[in-house]
Amino acid sequence: MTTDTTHNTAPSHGTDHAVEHGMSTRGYINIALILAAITALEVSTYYVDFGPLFLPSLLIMMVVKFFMVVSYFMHLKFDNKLFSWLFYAGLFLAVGVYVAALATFHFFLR
Amino acid sequence: MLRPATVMRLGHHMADTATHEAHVTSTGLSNVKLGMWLFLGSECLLFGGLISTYMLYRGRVSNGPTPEQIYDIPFTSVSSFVLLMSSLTMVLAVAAAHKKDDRGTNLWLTVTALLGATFVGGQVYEFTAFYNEGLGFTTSLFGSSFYTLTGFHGVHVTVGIIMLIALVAINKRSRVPGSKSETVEMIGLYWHFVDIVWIIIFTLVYLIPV
Amino acid sequence: MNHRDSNETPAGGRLSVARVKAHRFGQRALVATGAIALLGSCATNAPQDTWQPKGPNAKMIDDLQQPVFAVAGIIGIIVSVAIAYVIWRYKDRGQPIPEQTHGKPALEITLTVIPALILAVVGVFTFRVIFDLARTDDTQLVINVTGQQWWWEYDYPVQNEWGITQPIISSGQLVMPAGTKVLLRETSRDVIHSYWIPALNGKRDAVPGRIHTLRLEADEPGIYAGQCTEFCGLSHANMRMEAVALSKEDFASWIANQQAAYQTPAEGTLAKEGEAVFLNQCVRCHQVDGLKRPDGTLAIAAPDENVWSGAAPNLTKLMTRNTFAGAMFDLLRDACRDDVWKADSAEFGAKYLAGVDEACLNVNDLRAWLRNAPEVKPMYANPALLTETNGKYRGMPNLGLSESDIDKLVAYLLTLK
Amino acid sequence: MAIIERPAPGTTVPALTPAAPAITPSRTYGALRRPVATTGWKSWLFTVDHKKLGLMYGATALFFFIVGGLEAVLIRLQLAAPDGKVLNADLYNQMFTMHATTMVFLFVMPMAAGFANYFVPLQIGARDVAFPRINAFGFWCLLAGGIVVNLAWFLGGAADGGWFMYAPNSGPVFSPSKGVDFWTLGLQIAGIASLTGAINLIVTVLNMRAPGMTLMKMPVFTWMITVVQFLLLFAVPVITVALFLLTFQRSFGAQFFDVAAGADPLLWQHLFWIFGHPEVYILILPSFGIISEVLPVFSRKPLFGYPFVVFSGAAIGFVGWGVWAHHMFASGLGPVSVAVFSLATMAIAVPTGVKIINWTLTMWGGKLVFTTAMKFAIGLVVLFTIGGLSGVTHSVAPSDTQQTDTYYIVAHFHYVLFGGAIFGIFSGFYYWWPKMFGKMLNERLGSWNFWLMVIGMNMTFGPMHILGLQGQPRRMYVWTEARAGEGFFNLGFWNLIASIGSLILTVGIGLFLINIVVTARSKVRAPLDPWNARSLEWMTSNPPKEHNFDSIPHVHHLDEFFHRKYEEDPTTHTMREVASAEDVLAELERNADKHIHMPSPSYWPLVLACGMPFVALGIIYSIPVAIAGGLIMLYALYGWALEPATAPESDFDAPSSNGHAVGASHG
Repeated sequence: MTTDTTHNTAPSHGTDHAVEHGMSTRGYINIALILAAITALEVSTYYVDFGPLFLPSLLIMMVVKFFMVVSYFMHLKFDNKLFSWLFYAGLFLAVGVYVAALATFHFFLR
Repeated sequence: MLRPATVMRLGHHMADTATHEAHVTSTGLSNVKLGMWLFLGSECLLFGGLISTYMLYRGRVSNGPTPEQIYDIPFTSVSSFVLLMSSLTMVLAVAAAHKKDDRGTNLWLTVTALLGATFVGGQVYEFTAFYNEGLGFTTSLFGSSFYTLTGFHGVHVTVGIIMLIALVAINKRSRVPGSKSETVEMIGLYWHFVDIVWIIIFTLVYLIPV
Repeated sequence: MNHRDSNETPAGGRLSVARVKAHRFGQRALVATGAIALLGSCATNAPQDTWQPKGPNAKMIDDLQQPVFAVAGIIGIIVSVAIAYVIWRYKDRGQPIPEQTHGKPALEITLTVIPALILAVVGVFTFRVIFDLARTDDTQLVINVTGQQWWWEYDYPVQNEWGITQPIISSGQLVMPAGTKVLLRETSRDVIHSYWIPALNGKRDAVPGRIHTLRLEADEPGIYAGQCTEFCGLSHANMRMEAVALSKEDFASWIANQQAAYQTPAEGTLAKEGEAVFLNQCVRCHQVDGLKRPDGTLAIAAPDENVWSGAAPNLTKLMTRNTFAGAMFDLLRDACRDDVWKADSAEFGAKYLAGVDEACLNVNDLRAWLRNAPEVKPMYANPALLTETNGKYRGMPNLGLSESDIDKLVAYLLTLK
Repeated sequence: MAIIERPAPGTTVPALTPAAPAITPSRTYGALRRPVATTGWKSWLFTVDHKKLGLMYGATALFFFIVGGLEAVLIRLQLAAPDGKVLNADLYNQMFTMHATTMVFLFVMPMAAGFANYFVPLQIGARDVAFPRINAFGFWCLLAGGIVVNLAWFLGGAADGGWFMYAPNSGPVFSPSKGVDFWTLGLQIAGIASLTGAINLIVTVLNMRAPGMTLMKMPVFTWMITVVQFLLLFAVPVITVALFLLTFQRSFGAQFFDVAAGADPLLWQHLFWIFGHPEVYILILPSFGIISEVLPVFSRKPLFGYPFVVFSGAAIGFVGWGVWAHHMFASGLGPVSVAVFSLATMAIAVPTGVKIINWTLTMWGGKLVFTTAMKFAIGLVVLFTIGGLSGVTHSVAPSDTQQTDTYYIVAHFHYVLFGGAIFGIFSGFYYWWPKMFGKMLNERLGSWNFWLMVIGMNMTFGPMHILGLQGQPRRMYVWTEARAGEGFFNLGFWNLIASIGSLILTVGIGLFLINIVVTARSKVRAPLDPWNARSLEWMTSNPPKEHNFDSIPHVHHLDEFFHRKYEEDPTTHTMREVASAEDVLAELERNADKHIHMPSPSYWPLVLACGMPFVALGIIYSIPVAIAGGLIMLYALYGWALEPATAPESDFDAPSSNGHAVGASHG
């Protein structure tokens, strides 16, 4: 771990805060609009045949939405990297072990 | 030698020590926020397990309806959209709290709680409809794992709503503007997490057929 | 700072001396390990010894594991000796507090890489054996094995090249031809069990709802002991198995006998009365192929209506087997049993095929079993909780047979050959 | 939960200025006023002090150690001879299930939690943990969970499915007693303790270090505890899922493990072992940490290769996530999965070996003092090596199919967990006892304690290698003469030896309990620095004051305390004493902080945890009881949420004590 901030650097973190919450209301609404648009696109797969692109496109859109919320709404993009490390460690482990476990059931070969 | 008498847990020392000593953490980050992110990292493993169980069992319908037969995609799309938008209102509440705008904070928190309640209401409606169509908790593996996964998510949303309402109540009694801004931020993180779990559930459970 | 990384500290110098010593100890350790291994292979061991393979699959495992045991033993001895040396050498004898050295990365990395390399070599061989043991394309005979609480059922599907023209259902002992690549297809009817004949191969779980395969091959005719090794409830300890390997000719005659028609006992004998008791009681669960009711209809067992797991051992040729009650008990008296178990491979077939006769029958255990089965083999802890299984039994219940019924039944069972 | 224990930087500052007084909840909302007792039982029930909670964790764990140990002795008595009659099959199955459950969840884990609670804040120079009330809540959850799991003994029989509780044998049909229900719900409650404890300790370690204490200057014990907390943080939710699925199946008719409905029993195995393998490291790493403190102290040398030990600990923690299926080599996963997990398992042996090498080299060239703590630490190194090497033999998957579920595995993990985890814990007892109670455990009794445990442990578990390789499976309530064989390796002889060994082991552990009593009655106080120790927890009184340090030390070195006492002689490079421990302490006291405010006691953690057993019993017997439990919890949460971590004066329900220093008088 390299995120160790020593004692005497703590006062400087007041300036971090300005960055942390730097996104404007307008920005949040833009993000929400993009999210809404992607959701609409996702739902459209139910009505329109995407052919072989169906599964990959849905998964990609899911991942994009996921990371947009995490990065902007949850501020991970602007916040201290330690928060990202902690959260992504859990996410990475979860994806890793459960995908591996499902693979032993030949889940992805069906 | 330090006199034991000076070791007090008394409030009138709180102000000066709090602003000087207690606030300085080794990383410069808030304890509560670190704790919340750790908790959310942990929750990934919880929902991962429930989602995996559902993925493994969704096609195993020995009895009763299959997913395709009962999912109402247009309805669920609307409630998903509602939950997604509650993330926007939540983030606006957090922004207002940071500006010490208590009125705005309370407004957006209330809207968020209402959107969340709409989502939960939709879920209750959906469960009832599914039950009437023959999918009970004990009907099939699909039923058991579907209700467990979405039920756990629903409970998380409900807990979030309770926290939002409680926060509005506490905020209204507070005489100090922005005094709860960190609490707002923490509940915000929790709320967004519940939202991203639903983003995954919506795709994996509802949109991708067996 | 007083943390210095000096290569010429006294401690460093001693280190290399010690390594030479350790090397010498290593050689001695090799000899010692060899001696222990030799001792192990000479002694008369338990029948489930995992270090005495009697077939190519178990041999493959043994060839892989023996070097691993040897290397592990040597490393263990090196570490123990090194620690013993340190304890003796650096004991506090009033020496000054030493320099506060914090480590030597080069030494550290070397000592990390060496075990990693050893393990990499082991890994390569392991990899090969795993895939060799998973092969199913060279199978010569298939036997379906089904576990349930607490016995194994062996089902020989039709395989004309082996003379199996109708399915044979047996239990208690797995009979197979020696020198033949047998493939077990395992499953279970209730909980997870595990099939394990240590002399022939490692274990493989029998999981309900899944079919797992296990290769078995015995070099020589003989009898090989095994035990269920996945905890499966109250009588897990009593769920044993025996694999019997016969020469190909003997196996053919065993097959022929298993498919031979049922012969009802002569009228007026005790055995005939026993058949009536059997029809009255036992046939609810136990099938005897060809057994007819007095009205001439075939008696068909319905274990699924009475036993939770849905099956009970098929008793058609009971006395061709040497065990009963999930191989918990022998059908042979001890002397006769030893005669079969200790027979050399040339004589074994004939002795085994002779089956069980009245002189050799282990009548005490059999009678105790018929008198009150749950007393000699725990099958449910609390009869009041049988409601969980809709009143169905977990294994054989106490039928409340009279002593005279038991006499008749024993006489009848002796005719099932 | 967004419960603020300490005000966070930046965001809440204005609320705390005197001009804008903070809310005093007791006045505003009328919740219970705060407890204030500083002595007597109340000071323990409502405490949030990490040291008191650490001792309570320890006492609870020690109690369950005795319970689990008695279960083990009964198991060995049953197996001493063929066809044992001490226990029947049903009781035996409950016994081995509960022995494992108790030892894993109710002894080793809480004991490590106890040491962690007590010593991590001291080692990093903090006055308490980050979330003191959550800390108290965790302890009460553990106690509640332990009680619920064991309650089943008196209510129709304990869990009988093995601690691994494989489906479908754990289902309502095959395990019809209520034992498994108590087990799942009790572990669920104990799991909350682990999860909250993990978050609490990680934040404490990240945020509350003394000035100058960078991560790479932290004592190895603190490091290992941190790794363990990360493992808990991510492993506990997995078992939570598994336990919920099983509870839903048993209590509400869900079909998760119902094969007739198409379920796959391997799902349980995966969920259990995804948790279960990290759990193995959760059990062993705290002890690795303890002896990484003890060995340097009694070798008078720093830990050899500190960064290697730290990173190998972290590597073990990480790779430990990719090896769970090695518990399932015989389960029928298919060759590809088996091969992958087999190789990953071999890989994890490397960082483990690194530790053994480092401990040995720590002693190399030192000035070794063989106190009891040191003996246990060296015992760990040797015994764990044996356990580690037998572990390597079954990382070879084909060889594992011969060994798994036999006594060879029992031998392996007892060398790892008894020889490893428990020897480490005992080392910690002897090392830290004077710090915790101000009195030193009797070294003479300690020596007997150690040697009887070494002999007993090797006699009990050593023969199990032979038993396993001779094909004796585990979890059998009887073994039979017919499969015992003859000659040197016959099962009868070695089973008897193992049983005799277990009695010797019992005597050895009994001596420890006697030692506790003897020490408690002794009037001799421990010196300030009895071991010539190296880390911060010794830079305070024995036992520490409630606020731990009069002034927070500034840290410049790994082994800060040692470097305040010793300096290097420039010519010989040996160390000479420049200050006594008393001098160092006096220096700290001279600069004592004027105002130290400590978190205040609280009723809510106890009340909240008390609601949980009601919920559990309610799920088993009657839903209204569960609802009542839920209401208790809601009420506790309400009170908790309104109560600030550090109370204003007006909050207390009795006059403040007259400044009596707390904690010093409890032995």
